[in-house]
Amino acid sequence: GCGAPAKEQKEEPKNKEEQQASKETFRVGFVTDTGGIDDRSFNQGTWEGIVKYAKEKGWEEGKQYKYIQSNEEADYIPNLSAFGDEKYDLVIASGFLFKDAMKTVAPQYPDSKFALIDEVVEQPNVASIVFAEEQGSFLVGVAAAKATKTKKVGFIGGMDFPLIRKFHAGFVAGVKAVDPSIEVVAQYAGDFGNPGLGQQIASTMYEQGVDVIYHAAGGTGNGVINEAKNRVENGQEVWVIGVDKDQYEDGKLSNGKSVVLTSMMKRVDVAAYNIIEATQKGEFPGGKVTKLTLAENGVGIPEKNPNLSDDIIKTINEYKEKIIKGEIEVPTTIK
Amino acid sequence: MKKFLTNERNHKFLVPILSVLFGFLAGAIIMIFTGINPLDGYRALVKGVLGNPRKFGEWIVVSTPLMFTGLAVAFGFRTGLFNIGAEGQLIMGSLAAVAVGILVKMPKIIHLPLALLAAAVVGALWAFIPGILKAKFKVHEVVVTIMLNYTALHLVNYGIKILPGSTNTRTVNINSTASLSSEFLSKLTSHSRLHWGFVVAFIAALAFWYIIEKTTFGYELRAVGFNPHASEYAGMKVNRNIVLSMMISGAFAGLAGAMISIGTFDYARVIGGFEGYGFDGIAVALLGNNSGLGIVISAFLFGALKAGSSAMALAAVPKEIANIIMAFIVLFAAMNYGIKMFLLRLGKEEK
Amino acid sequence: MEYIIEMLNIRKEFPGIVANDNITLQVKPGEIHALLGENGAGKSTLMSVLFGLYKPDRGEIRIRGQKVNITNPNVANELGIGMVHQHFKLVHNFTVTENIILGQEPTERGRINIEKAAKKIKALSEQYGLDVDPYAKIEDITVGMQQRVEILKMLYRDAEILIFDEPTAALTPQEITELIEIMKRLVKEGKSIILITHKLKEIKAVADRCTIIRRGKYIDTVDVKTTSEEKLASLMVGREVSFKVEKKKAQPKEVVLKIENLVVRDSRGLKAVDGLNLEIRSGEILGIAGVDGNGQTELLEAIAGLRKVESGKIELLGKDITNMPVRKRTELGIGHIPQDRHKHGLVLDFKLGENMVLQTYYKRPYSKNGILNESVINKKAEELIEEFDVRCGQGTETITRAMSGGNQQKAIIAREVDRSPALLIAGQPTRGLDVGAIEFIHKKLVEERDKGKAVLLVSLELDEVMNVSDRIAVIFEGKIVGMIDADKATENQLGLMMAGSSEDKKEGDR
Amino acid sequence: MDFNFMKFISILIPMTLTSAAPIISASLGGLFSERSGVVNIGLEGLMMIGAFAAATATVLIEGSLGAISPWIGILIGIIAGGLVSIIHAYVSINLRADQVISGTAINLLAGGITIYLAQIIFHQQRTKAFLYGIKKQNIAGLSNIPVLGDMFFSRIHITSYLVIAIVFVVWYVVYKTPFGLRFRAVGEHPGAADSMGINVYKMRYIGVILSGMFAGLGGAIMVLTQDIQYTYATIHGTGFIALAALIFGKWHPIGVLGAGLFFGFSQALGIIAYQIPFLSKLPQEFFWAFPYILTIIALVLFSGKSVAPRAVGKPYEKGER
Ligand SMILES: Nc1ncnc2c1ncn2[C@@H]1O[C@H](COP(=O)(O)OP(=O)(O)OP(=O)(O)O)[C@@H](O)[C@H]1O
Ligand SMILES: Nc1ncnc2c1ncn2[C@@H]1O[C@H](COP(=O)(O)OP(=O)(O)OP(=O)(O)O)[C@@H](O)[C@H]1O
Ligand SMILES: [Mg+2]
Ligand SMILES: [Mg+2]
Repeated sequence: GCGAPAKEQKEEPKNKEEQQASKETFRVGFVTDTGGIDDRSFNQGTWEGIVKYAKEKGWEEGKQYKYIQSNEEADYIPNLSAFGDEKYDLVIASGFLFKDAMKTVAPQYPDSKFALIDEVVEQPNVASIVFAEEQGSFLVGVAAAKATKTKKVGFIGGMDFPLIRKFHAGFVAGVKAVDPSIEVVAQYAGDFGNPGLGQQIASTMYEQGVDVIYHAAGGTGNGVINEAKNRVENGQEVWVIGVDKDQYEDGKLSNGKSVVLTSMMKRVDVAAYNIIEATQKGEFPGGKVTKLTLAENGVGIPEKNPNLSDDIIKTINEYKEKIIKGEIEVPTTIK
Repeated sequence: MKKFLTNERNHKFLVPILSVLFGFLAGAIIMIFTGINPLDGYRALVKGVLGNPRKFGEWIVVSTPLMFTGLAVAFGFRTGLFNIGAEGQLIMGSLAAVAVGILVKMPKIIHLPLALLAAAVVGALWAFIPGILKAKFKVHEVVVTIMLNYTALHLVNYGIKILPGSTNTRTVNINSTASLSSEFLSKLTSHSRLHWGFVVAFIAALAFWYIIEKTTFGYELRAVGFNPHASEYAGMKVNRNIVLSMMISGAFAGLAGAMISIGTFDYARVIGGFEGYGFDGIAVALLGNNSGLGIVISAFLFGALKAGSSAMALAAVPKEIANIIMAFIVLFAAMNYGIKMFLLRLGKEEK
Repeated sequence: MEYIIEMLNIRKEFPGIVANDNITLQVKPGEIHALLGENGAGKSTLMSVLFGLYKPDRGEIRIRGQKVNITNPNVANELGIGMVHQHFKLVHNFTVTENIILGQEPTERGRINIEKAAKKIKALSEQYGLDVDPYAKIEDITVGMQQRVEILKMLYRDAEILIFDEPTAALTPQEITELIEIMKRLVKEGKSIILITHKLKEIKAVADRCTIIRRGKYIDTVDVKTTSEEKLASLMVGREVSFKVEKKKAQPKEVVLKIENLVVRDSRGLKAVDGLNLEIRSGEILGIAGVDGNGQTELLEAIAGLRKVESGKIELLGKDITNMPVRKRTELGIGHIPQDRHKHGLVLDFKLGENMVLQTYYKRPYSKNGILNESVINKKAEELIEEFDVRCGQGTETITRAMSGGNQQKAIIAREVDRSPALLIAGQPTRGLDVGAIEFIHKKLVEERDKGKAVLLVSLELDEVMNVSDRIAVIFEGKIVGMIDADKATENQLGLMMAGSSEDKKEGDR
Repeated sequence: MDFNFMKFISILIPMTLTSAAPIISASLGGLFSERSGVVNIGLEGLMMIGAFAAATATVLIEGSLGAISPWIGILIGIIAGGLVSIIHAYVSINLRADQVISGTAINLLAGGITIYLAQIIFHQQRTKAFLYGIKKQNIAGLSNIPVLGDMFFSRIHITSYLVIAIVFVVWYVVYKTPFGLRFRAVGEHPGAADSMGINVYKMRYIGVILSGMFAGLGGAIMVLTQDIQYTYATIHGTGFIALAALIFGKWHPIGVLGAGLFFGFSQALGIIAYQIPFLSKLPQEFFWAFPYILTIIALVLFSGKSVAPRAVGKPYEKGER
């Protein structure tokens, strides 16, 4: 290294194990899927969580925390193994597609600890972290129902995967909870990376009178946002609801406003941060499933929602309470 | 030395070797320009494929399907056809192998060959479509194969879902009797996914060379590729040869799919877009000069760049550099005439 | 100004071969100057140098006494030099007008003014008696017409020096006569012409003087009037050449090929062969005389199996082969020297050895169980190369494309003759070849006849048909309109029949 | 969804135009290259370059230039496509390379270099999102025409009509001007052109560079009308579709227009058809594959003799060495 040496933020070790772990030798590896660490979705979120933790500890990138991007699914196993070979203390992977790779690799490196976000793998050295996407989606469904003037809202999914169906199901439930007469149209693009297709599907929905669309479609969703921007610039009143991260900025218009009504945030950053912290503390939840729900703020809407009226926010918060209390059971599948 | 450089007979291997060297040189220049020490990058690359037995095993795993798609594209080229559709044939073949692996129960000695056969046959059938359309309706194979790639993608994603036990994202694992994977090989390379596919690939490359160069069938295919009119004059069935050639090309691509589905994974996955094996096959075939041996070598080279790119990324070299180096190697390979002239001039100046 | 063109001590080298070695050519204004030499002697190369396509390695060019440096065809054009190339340089899907104006298009506000150009072309073509339709597409017009387009290209550019590289190789006798008239008219209008041809008769008919080159070297320049054809030939080849085909009287035996009421359509769907009847016997050479485009090509293709028969019947040795695939016919004993040797005759990217077994590769001993036996193939090829004197750089390993046209043709003939067929079809077997090569090929055809084979010869050159054949059938509009014994035929009589003015000859009678 | 035919059409047409525009533009690029005798399977890569350059430029200048930025972005995309295509031109014209290899290299290179540069400029594997894309708009005057105005001139991307206008300009240039005549001659019979004093190399350079510029335009339009930023997936195979459209359109500008529109149309039809109740019972995958299958069927129905430029793919060797 040619830069200034990393500052060691030595904290008082609380117990022996932590002393062990907080030594300079603790290393975290992250394997992304094909989206890469700036996919504005779970890869980016995870990485942000890791970086946040590392910054707090004054870790140096490349030495104590690193990521490898996968070019395709066939890379998952070698990439996870690469960290295993180097005896990383904690290897994080995010995305449900990693399930099989994790199942294969984890037993081969019993001395390393692994964390999988979005899926469950039952291995003693794997911590599984999942989210209640349906709960967050329920809340944005409420927002959509409140915002729609045409009584017609839309959902656009990337590919037809069970995970995406959770978004879909929660959203429909949220809409119907507010007003059962609101119609929800839904379409899957069959692709997470085709903005043109997203734009076209959004266009047909808006033409049918839909005025709020919730997308869970990655890059394809870019086209959805684009279509909404176009319509608003042309004087139509339509909205998009973002996914995974706060997409407010992506929907920015030339007048400074945004077409993004709100976003269903999945706090993968929190998940990543927490798991590193727990591991360093010696509380690695190996073999356990951690579910992040509304209660833990694992899912939810952004703190700031310039496009939501106080009234809507109030309603959303009411539903949030009910869900946390268990008064409302949000479905995870849709027929 | 000068004689060695200017002797045209040596150009056959000198030119590809130089293309590769120049490609790495160009990559190094780009790295230097962006503030990266190329030595670090290349050291990481070498470590990435040879660093330990597992990495070596993974290198072979990555290279195996490339050998097959390279052979597929090259087989087309040798007979005057441009098969851009290896990608689609590969996808079809991967599902076929898995379907046999899941639906059938029999001893390994029959089951595995049957799964491979299924992949080859289905790949061939998928390639039959552009073949027959070209022969019967004179429709350009390039357009049809491009369209069929997308068709295959969606068709296979659908097919995966209707197999028994499948989720929306993948099938169940195949019966182990149909799998190429091997405890032995995996142990040998400390838990890599190395499977028997590479042996099949070597056999295929050998078969490729033998069919094209040594058989009457290959003779016909080459004749039709070079001059369909003369072939017709000589009594060969031109249309039948076009269709057959396309099908064999498709069979190679289908086998590439099997390498992935019953070798690397042991199940079939719904995929959102092309993974690029078919397109990489074009580069592999061209760099390998459409010859069996050349393809094996260039598949391993490209495989190294693919397998080693994450290792480079770990050494803080953006992994795109691997793609850029590949592009330059292919570009320099395309410049073979220029390189020949360069060699000749080198020799002359010294005289 | 004594000479309009002077090419002095020109040298042009290609890798491995000196195509022009110290050649001098001097052309007087207003003359037709012939350039004579064997295939590969370097004629085309010399003219390409003059036209600015090649840069000479050494030597000097003077035009109208001025030393010039012709770096590209534009410079040649400006100097008033025009060239009709051996292989026409016409864009097949352009119209006549578009081909002529290419590079010098008259425009009107940026748009090509086709009408204006067409008018000028029409006028030019009338002035020189060329008769072309300015709006016809090249692919739709005859070879003769295409050549007139090439000539118009030069005239359109006001060329004064015209180079013709083998202009008659692909023309019918009528077209040749017309071309000769055209050339005479051009000279009368003040143009100077350089004419390359292998046909001594043509040189005698139009040229004033003749320069002879051999293997890239200058031999002599002679006055044509005072030099005999024999003398010209021996200067060119370096030995005596016999023009008369030596042969005994034919001994025809059983019927080999029998054609009844044959109807075949051409690529445009028109009836090219229209109720044709013909019989050929073993031990005879039957020549088909006719103006190009009267169904010869379609007839040959129908017999060889390359074109579908609409109706009628073809019998080979008593077997009906009308709808038989090519391979079966080949096996039954048809050998075929195709008219277009590059399109049909050879796979140019194959090695010579591979081309020698184009029809037999799948049979023993060339292959066994689908596996080629290279050593046997090469041995066979070497024999043929030896026997037919095929000249090629690297023997059986030579890529066929790199061979000269004459040698490519010899290779085809070697292969077809060697397969020992009962029937040998020869479509224009000597087109574009020099007299030495022609002599050789004619000898081979007669030899085959004497071995008891039936030979069907189609040629657009009346001389060849009359010299080589035993009987001559005249084809006109897809029918045989006359049948004459070769020794009784006169050029005049054949010419009339070819033009369709058939006297009361019964078709196909014998 | 209650289906009213007029409404159906007025949804379908703007969708068709939007997705067809990049295809047509890149395909015209292919036309220029191949008509001059150089195969260009690098269209995909050149589109990526154009899209990346356009998106980057737009992001970088929109802060100061505002709404005009995407148009400057398009210009930059065109220039970038043209510049990169010089590599293809040099390698395949001067060095007589196999043009398929060279095009393949361009595709590989573009995929790598755009993301590599994005990382250097934006520190992420994509460009930043731009505020000002090319917006859909009503065309002043025309959008008020009854019925037709609604179908053709309302809420459409002006770039689509720009591209269609370019098609006719290209047709005029290629078929009516001296440049076009020479240009076509070079692709059919370079020897003939050469003997008439036309500089074959120069014409081919122009053809290939124009192809880069048109592909760049296509990429720029694509990113600015359909996306909000450039990512590795922005072009996703459209260059190959453009190649197919070129062949389907028989290397003719109007044919290319038809093929591009046909493809855009069948994609839009697939999306809309899925929304028709009784059709939505079919597997979704069918609708996703629909445009491709339809194209194959159309190819078979309209099949005929190939009219590829005769000299395409063959390096031209002038006599001089
Ligand atoms: N471009 C070239 N490269 C290499 N060799 C060439 C080239 N062009 C011609 N040659 C060689 O130069 C010699 C002279 O060729 P040229 O075409 O001038 O002969 P020619 O007298 O016109 O023959 P023909 O009667 O067959 O037309 C031949 O041996 C030929 O093979
Ligand atoms: N690049 C080349 N390398 C080697 N030989 C060449 C090359 N170009 C041309 N030739 C040879 O030069 C010879 C002369 O060519 P040309 O075009 O004059 O007529 P030709 O092909 O011999 O046809 P024909 O026999 O009908 O006159 C050809 O036989 C050809 O094989
Ligand atoms: Mg010549
Ligand atoms: Mg010749």
